[in-house]
Amino acid sequence: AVSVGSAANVLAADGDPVILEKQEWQTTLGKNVATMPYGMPSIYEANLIRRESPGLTRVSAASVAFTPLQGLFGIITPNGLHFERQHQGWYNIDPEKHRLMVNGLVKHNRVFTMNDLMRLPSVSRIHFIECGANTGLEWGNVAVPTVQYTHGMLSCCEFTGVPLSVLLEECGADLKKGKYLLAEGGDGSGMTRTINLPDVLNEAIVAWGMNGEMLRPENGFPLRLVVPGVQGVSWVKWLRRLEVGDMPYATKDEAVHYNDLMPDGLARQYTSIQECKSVITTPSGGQQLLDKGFYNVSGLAWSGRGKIKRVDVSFDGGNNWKIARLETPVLSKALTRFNIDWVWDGAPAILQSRAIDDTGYVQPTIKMLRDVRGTRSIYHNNAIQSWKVGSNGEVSNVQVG
Amino acid sequence: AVSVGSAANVLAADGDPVILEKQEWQTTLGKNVATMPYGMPSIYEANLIRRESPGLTRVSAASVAFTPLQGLFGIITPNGLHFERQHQGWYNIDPEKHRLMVNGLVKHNRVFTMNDLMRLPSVSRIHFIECGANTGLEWGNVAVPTVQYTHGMLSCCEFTGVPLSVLLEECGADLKKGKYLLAEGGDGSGMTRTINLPDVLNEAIVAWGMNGEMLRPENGFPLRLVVPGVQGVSWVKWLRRLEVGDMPYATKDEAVHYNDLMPDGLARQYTSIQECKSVITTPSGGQQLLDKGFYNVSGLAWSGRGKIKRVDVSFDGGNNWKIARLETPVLSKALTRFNIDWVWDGAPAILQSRAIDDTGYVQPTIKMLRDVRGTRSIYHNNAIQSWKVGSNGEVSNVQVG
Amino acid sequence: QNASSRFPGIGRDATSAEVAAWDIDVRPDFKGLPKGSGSVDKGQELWESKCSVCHGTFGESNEIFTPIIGGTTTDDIKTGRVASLADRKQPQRTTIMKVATVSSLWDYIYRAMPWNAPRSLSADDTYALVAYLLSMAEVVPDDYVLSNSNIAEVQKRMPNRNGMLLKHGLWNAKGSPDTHATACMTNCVQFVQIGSELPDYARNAHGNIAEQNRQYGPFRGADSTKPPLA
Amino acid sequence: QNASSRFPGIGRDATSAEVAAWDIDVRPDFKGLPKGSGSVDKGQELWESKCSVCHGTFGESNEIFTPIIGGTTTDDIKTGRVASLADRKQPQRTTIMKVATVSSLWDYIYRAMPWNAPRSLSADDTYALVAYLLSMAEVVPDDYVLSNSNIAEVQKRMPNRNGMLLKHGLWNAKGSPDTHATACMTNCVQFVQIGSELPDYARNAHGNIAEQNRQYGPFRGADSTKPPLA
Ligand code: HEC
Ligand code: HEC
Ligand SMILES: [Ca+2]
Ligand SMILES: [Ca+2]
Ligand SMILES: [Ca+2]
Ligand SMILES: [Ca+2]
Ligand SMILES: [Ca+2]
Ligand SMILES: [Ca+2]
Ligand SMILES: [Co+2]
Ligand SMILES: [Co+2]
Repeated sequence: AVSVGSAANVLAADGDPVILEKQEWQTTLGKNVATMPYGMPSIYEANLIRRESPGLTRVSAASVAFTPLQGLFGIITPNGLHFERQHQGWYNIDPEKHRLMVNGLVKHNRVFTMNDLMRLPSVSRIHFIECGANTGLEWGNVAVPTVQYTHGMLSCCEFTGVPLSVLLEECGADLKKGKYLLAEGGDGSGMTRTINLPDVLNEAIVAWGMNGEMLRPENGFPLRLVVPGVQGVSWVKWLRRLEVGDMPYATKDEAVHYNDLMPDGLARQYTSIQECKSVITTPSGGQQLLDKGFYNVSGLAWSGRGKIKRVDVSFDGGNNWKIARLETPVLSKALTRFNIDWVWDGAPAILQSRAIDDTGYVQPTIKMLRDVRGTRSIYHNNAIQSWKVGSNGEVSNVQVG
Repeated sequence: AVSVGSAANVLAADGDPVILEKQEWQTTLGKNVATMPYGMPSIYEANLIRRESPGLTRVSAASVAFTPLQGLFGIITPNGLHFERQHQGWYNIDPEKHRLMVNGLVKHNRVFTMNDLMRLPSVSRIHFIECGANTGLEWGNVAVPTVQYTHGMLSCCEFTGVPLSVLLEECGADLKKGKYLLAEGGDGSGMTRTINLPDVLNEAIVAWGMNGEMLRPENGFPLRLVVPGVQGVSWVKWLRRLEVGDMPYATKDEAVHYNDLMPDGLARQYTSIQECKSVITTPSGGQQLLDKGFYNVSGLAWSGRGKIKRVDVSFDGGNNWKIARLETPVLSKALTRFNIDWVWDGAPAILQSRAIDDTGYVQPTIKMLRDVRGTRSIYHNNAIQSWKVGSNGEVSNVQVG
Repeated sequence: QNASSRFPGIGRDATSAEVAAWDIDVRPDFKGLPKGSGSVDKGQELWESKCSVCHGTFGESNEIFTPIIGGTTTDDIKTGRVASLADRKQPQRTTIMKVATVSSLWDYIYRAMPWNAPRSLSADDTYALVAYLLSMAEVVPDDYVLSNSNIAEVQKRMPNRNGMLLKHGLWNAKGSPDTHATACMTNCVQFVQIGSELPDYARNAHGNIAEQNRQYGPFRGADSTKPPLA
Repeated sequence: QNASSRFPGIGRDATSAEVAAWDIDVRPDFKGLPKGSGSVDKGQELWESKCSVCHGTFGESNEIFTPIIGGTTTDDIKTGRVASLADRKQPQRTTIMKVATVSSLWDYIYRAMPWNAPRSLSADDTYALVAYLLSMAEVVPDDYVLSNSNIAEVQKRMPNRNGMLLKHGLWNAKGSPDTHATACMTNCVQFVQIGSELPDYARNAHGNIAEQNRQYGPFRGADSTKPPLA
């Protein structure tokens, strides 16, 4: 194993020159406050950006930019690194010209401006959003090198907006007949998705706020539907219309995509829920451990069905497991950060995490998933992820079993 | 009252042109994913930035840039808008050259690199940070127009780092004798603060992460001390040294500043705790209501002693109060977002919020505070804030009683 | 205005012109489908002028998006199940292989195509384009005129119309999962075997991983332009 | 290396040279104070070349920072309480009025001044500068030579040495608060009276508030360049 950059290794006779010699930042005057009225990360963080996976799609306006999970901490995704999935590019919609229409099985077809919506009773809640296709490249075999590309269509923010239920009640929605909600976006794709209304009515939010500020343009500014636990494509961006209906709509992105092909050639349609899943983010694929010794192994767990109850970690490819520490708060349908101690002895190891949610559901192995769903579902791969640590300290993406 | 921009007011014969006519964002192709590899807010958000208060200090490298609370949602402060307080400017410290030394009443004086620290067991927790001088200009009388300047030295983030207790234990700290901790920064001011070690040992974090990413340079990249419940100046930035000691250090910023002058000329020294406080952020000073009718009144509450138990809101200057809704999660020593319904009838009104924490402490009026502390304390003004809504819809900063 | 409103002064009723302008979705039962018609011939003309540059003359192009047409048989039209979805003989899954409902095609083309000029097609254009696409898949004959009156008939010939499974655990949060893992803690796997590793060509296919991690701290990126360290 | 370490391979013992380089803090009991000395005269020279540009020749400047010297009397030196802190006759609170501990001055000047060149002073320089500042406040005579041996004597003459109150509720999270408000819910205030309003000159003193709020949504900023709407 290489041995670089730890304090133990840079000792001159008297000590470390960066301590013994005064540094520029101790001996000169720094920059003014508000030098950046809206701040940006340190120049030393430039490597951690959203990135496309080459060859995933053919055009960058119908594509994905993945969140660099390999370098993130905690559960909140900074807005600048929130993953992006666009079907027809993104727009900076003029909020003065944005409208929300509610129609269908309602007493009153209504129109709301942003002025109107932002006066309504609002809630703020932390939820994860995961694309249904996250980890989709790995159904058949290992395909991509790092956690940014295996799991990076995943983010978690505090969303603020008016509860969907408040809005629908105000419009006199017929919730007996109206079991389906069509959500439509204001962009060129006019993204439409059928929402399971009774299932999400208590939790869905017509949201404008994201981590304290307005939604980012690439994430739907000024309005998006937040559907906790449900795959990201249903969190319709630039939300312009909600229609209450009595049957599902079979829109393009639920008739041709975002449904799960089974081995017999039938496709499960309207698959929506993101089942319980977890992944170790450090150390993870493509990283290089510099030394043997103690490490904090850290990762994320989440469930579209509720709260994370427990996360187990294995260092031997799933033979033996230990219970990880969960960071607080542990919230329903939000990311949960876990951590566990590890002393790396320099021998090869295979790291895995396995999440359990409060329904008792245990995250499956890729083999278990394949036994039921085959290898061509694209969507909803929530298998246990394995990272191999080689004796050279390099971590790589593998599948076991 | 002016009546502008609500959906009710822009109706042409057939309907609203922005609905009837197709907009550019419906009829053209949008921008590529990762157009901004690290994203920025919408161009329509440009007014919400960190700002200095003119005349507060004489030089901008020893000054404050305030968070625009008037436009924020929820409890998470986006890193780009986190308030800044600098004493000698800020630096982009090279993390490869940053060291943390632990000395004093410890068995082993130790040195840690960032490589070392980031391998240690980490925790992630959401906490508020408030400057002890927040609202300091308002001890004597109303002085500034908006909540950005009255309360904007306040932010709340998810911090990630190694627990202080883990680090001190590793160094063999003598916690019997060592009741005081000196924390020192690596910048030009070499900021030093005495920490009440037994009081914060279970909660303080030597942190590198802030809302999922590394600390921002102006907030101490790559390392800062997080001392939940304690005023911001003690959250030493660019943290380079921790010394365990047996008496307080009376550093410049605890001998000359950050202590509270009482009417008799004595100064309370080592005042640290941020007591329970709240403020309505919308509507707030300098804002202009466009119309009568329903409003969601929203604000923030926090306590350096624990959790928020309840927030009450008055619309008549404190004569009658109603209980506000608290958003979840309600966390210890974190901001709590509250919301309450209000129908503005066009008559003048005075809005106030009053927080109660889980010790039972009730946020005081400014009169109660002045009765004990006079008007010259500068620090730790946690008084109930009053916003007057005029019959013209303009909101302004007032004090009652 | 809604008399029973909890929120006086907020929002207003939509006009019928407004609802008409925005409520353009077409459901599987054809609710929402505007009247109109279009022939395969006209569809072909439109396709060649507005669509083929991206999707290929026969909807077969893989340049901008997955092929739209291909992989279905006249047998599929009878069974309503696309055999190539099960037998895996088709390398890619085309749109026509997957789509069960003709409304989905109509709705999407009308609302979102051409990709660079959405909402520029008339209803008649859309009928024509759908007719042309279906003719290439042999769902309708080459002289067909698709219209709101005959589209329900066409639905009955969609190759994958019986291809959808609605019974599964992923529509409701309370739905039943299809895996039933248990949380074994010790000696769970007799023999841990690596079934799949990152292929060599994929090591650097996403660019140099060293440049996608911090250049400080314990978790650097491996230099993927070089082979792994010895 | 720490033999009992939970974390093998992480961190290392500091060398004594390293501790010496960084452990420069000086406590009120003078622990940490390096040996050395400096005269008022030398202090004056240093002050005029390195400090007066920002703080004024007599430490009286209010340009870059609040004045350092002023507002104390020889009587204060006797009592150890600065009377002007209570009688409010002094418009501003200078550093010397507030500081109780001479160590605080020594420590801060050594670690952080001059502002634009911190850590450039020697220990002797610092003794001289502190001596000069104290001489201006009449704490030491004009021919004084301050040193590590006599600084404890000087402490006994600090004008505000008895000015600090350590007993209060804000040092411990469990400390007792000094207000005891109750949560009255109805008819709490007989007569609500506005005691203070934003002064007219302050309305636009922070720039136009309209430009510090969103220009959409219900909470616009008032145009503070104009008087309030009628
Ligand atoms: C400039 C390129 C371009 C042009 C021109 C274009 N398309 Fe497309 N088309 C696309 C892309 C890219 C997608 C995928 C969009 C997405 O990711 O949601 C697409 C998707 C589709 C789909 C859905 C396919 C599926 O499986 O999801 C259909 C049907 C379609 N186009 C038909 C048309 C028709 C009809 C026209 C002409 C009127 C047309 N396209 C013109 C690029 C184009
Ligand atoms: C370029 C401007 C500048 C120069 C030169 C300068 N200072 Fe300062 N000084 C400041 C500023 C600004 C502060 C306040 C720093 C802060 O906000 O923490 C300050 C603070 C101080 C304080 C603390 C005052 C208080 O009440 O907090 C002392 C004492 C002091 N300076 C002494 C000196 C001495 C001695 C020198 C020369 C060796 C010096 N200064 C040179 C700008 C300067
Ligand atoms: Ca109105
Ligand atoms: Ca419809
Ligand atoms: Ca044909
Ligand atoms: Ca080592
Ligand atoms: Ca010391
Ligand atoms: Ca004199
Ligand atoms: Co109506
Ligand atoms: Co030792």
